[in-house]
Amino acid sequence: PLDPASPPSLPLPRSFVLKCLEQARRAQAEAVAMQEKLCAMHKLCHPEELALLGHSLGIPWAHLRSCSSQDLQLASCLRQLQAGLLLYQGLLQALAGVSPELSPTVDTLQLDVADFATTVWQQMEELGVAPATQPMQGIMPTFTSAFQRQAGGVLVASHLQSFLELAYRTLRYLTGP
Amino acid sequence: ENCGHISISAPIVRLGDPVTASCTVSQSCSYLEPEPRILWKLGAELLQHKGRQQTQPDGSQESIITLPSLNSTHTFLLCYLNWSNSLQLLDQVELWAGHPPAMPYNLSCLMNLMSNSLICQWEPGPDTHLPTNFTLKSFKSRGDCQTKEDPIKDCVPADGQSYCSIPRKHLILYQNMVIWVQAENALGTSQSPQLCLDPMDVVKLEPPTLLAVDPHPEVALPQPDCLWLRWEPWKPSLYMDQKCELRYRPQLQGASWAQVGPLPSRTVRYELCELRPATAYALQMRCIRALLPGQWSSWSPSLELQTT
Amino acid sequence: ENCGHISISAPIVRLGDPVTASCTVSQSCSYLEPEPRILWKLGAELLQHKGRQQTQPDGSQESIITLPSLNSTHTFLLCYLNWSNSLQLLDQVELWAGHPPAMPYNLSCLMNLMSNSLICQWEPGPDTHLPTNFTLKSFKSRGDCQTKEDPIKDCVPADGQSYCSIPRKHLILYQNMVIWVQAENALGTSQSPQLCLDPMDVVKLEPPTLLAVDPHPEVALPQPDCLWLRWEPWKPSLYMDQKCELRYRPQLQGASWAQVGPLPSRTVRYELCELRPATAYALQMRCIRALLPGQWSSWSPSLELQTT
Repeated sequence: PLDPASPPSLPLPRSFVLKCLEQARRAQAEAVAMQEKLCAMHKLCHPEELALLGHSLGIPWAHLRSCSSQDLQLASCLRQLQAGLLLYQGLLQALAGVSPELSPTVDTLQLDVADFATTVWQQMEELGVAPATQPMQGIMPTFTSAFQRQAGGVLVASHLQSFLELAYRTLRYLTGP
Repeated sequence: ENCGHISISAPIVRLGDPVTASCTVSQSCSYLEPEPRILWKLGAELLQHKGRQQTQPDGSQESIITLPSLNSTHTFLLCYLNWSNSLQLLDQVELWAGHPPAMPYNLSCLMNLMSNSLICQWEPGPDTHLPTNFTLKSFKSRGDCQTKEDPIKDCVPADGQSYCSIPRKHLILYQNMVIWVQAENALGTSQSPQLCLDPMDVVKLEPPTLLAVDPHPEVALPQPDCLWLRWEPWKPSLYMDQKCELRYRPQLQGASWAQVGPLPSRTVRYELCELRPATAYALQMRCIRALLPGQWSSWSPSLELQTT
Repeated sequence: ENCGHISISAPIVRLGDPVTASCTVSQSCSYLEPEPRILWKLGAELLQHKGRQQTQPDGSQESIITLPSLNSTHTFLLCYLNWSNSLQLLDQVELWAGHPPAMPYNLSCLMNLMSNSLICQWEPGPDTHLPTNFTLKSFKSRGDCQTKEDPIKDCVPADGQSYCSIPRKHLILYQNMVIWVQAENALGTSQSPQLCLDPMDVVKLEPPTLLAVDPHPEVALPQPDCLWLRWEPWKPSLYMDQKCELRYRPQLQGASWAQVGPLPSRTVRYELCELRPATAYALQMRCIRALLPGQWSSWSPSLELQTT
């Protein structure tokens, strides 16, 4: 568990953290909705059954190692958060056309993840911890069948939820007591 | 790198027909033990010992499965592998089972003078359990429809609807045309019997409007057993010669309709006599195209008049 | 062979401004006597002795007319000739008169969480009597809107409407954007004052749902002066931290509201005491975004409960 007693040194505006908390909850709710729809429509309800497929498709994970409670390095934590959000925006983009019924949910989630990344990036710029250029999204997996796109959707939604959960806990810690 | 792939005889079959499928696991799926065991599920049900698994010349593993009779109209066939102690899903295909479309029937058409379009409706026949497209097809013709002239643009109904509206610009009025419905799904096609009709012979005529008129102004005491009324044809059908029928009955329990006709489609004054004095009457009128084929309009709403 | 032609200073002028027009009758208009007399009409009114007519070097006849002050917002100017004793119309132009658009005002926006779009509305200002186009313009910004970043696609309202909806894909949520309305017609352009807002700070929040709950099952006799209820936030706003207010009043003539707050946006059980026993109460709740800018939802519909 995070030690709330001592939030880090960087002066993070309270409104920034509050907005990020709301954006994290908003994106998480949409990721859950995306998973529920994939389960209802394509009977793909168990992300744990798709680990091997994820490996073979080369679906990348994003990490937040610098956001761990023991050793929170805020600047690199923000960078990892922003880079992770950009990665998931790219993955959601790669899932475009997964199915007409799902597109509105995926499109909205992609926009919300992109906006969350913008919020973090601008704050990094204002704190002077932003790298000179935005990080590249990296190579995105190519899905060669409808099933792969659907299964990829389940994996991305599931990974994104865990990522957002971790981000949320970090942000919660940053709001301090 | 694609670990597993299902190929299937046909994703859509007739209800009860067999389905054969194979799941091939490539050797390059490097995370695996040498001869990974391939497992199948139909929906949520694990198909125990149903797949015949063999190693292919290229080192890949292939399991072939035959479902003798597919009885659910929509399900999933899944190919799994055991991987570090968990069932891993490699591929999944959707399966549909249903019927080829039956012949659509009861095709009928009406020409709507308000929208100036020919609206045809039909009975689609029993559910095929499969996405089935209905198309209203037609071509222009002559005489008794033995000859086929220019084709008319297909009329595609909105999803799930069993009617379609052919716009005016695709019609030649006062000429016969041939119309039928085609139904099509993955298992086949069928066509309804053909209709041969002139749109103007199937005009949907609306009834005229009945209006009360005052008894003769000069006559001090109007005859007690008469009623006076007038009527005007439905405006959009003014140009059509029509003949009409008037029916009337006293507003009494069990009274039956009496009928007068044929009557012209417009009068400024009509006298109806030999009625019961001091009685409320309901009057209705309907019309039909005169001298040329047509269909009766429905009866007009009642005009209620009282004899003195 | 073009007998007559009107040319005009401007077909659209300010109401009350002058208009000058000329009508030229070519000599080749051979049906005419040598010096045909040119006449003018404004709408239906013949303009007696208003045109100064002269022969041009090329032999054509030209009549020039000046209307000192055009006072009808839409009319026609017609050029006639007398020809074998009848007035012959040669040419006609439409004239409009009106005002340049006033500054649109009262621009306000609400973020609709159902359609995920930002809906802005404004007051168009007085009628200009001319076709006037309103466009909702905006660009992305940062901080307190001092910098201008990417422009956002113009939002063009449906005809005659004074609101427009910017779709989600054109918005960046949690960032400020600059919005204003531009009005334009033939006589000029005007712009409303600019708004600087983050769409998420103007969310249109719907009230929570109030629900009755049974008094404590274990308690045989529930306290007569208490009521028990629970509430749930409006589903699309679940992710927003909200604080709420509860108001209640007895269903008695002239009773006024009492209010409790701030309350959390969700409870499974809330006890409201110190009420009148054996009295029917109306309860309502509203919520607002907590800790970040927001607007109060409207009050929820009343929940009616009765103390024992």
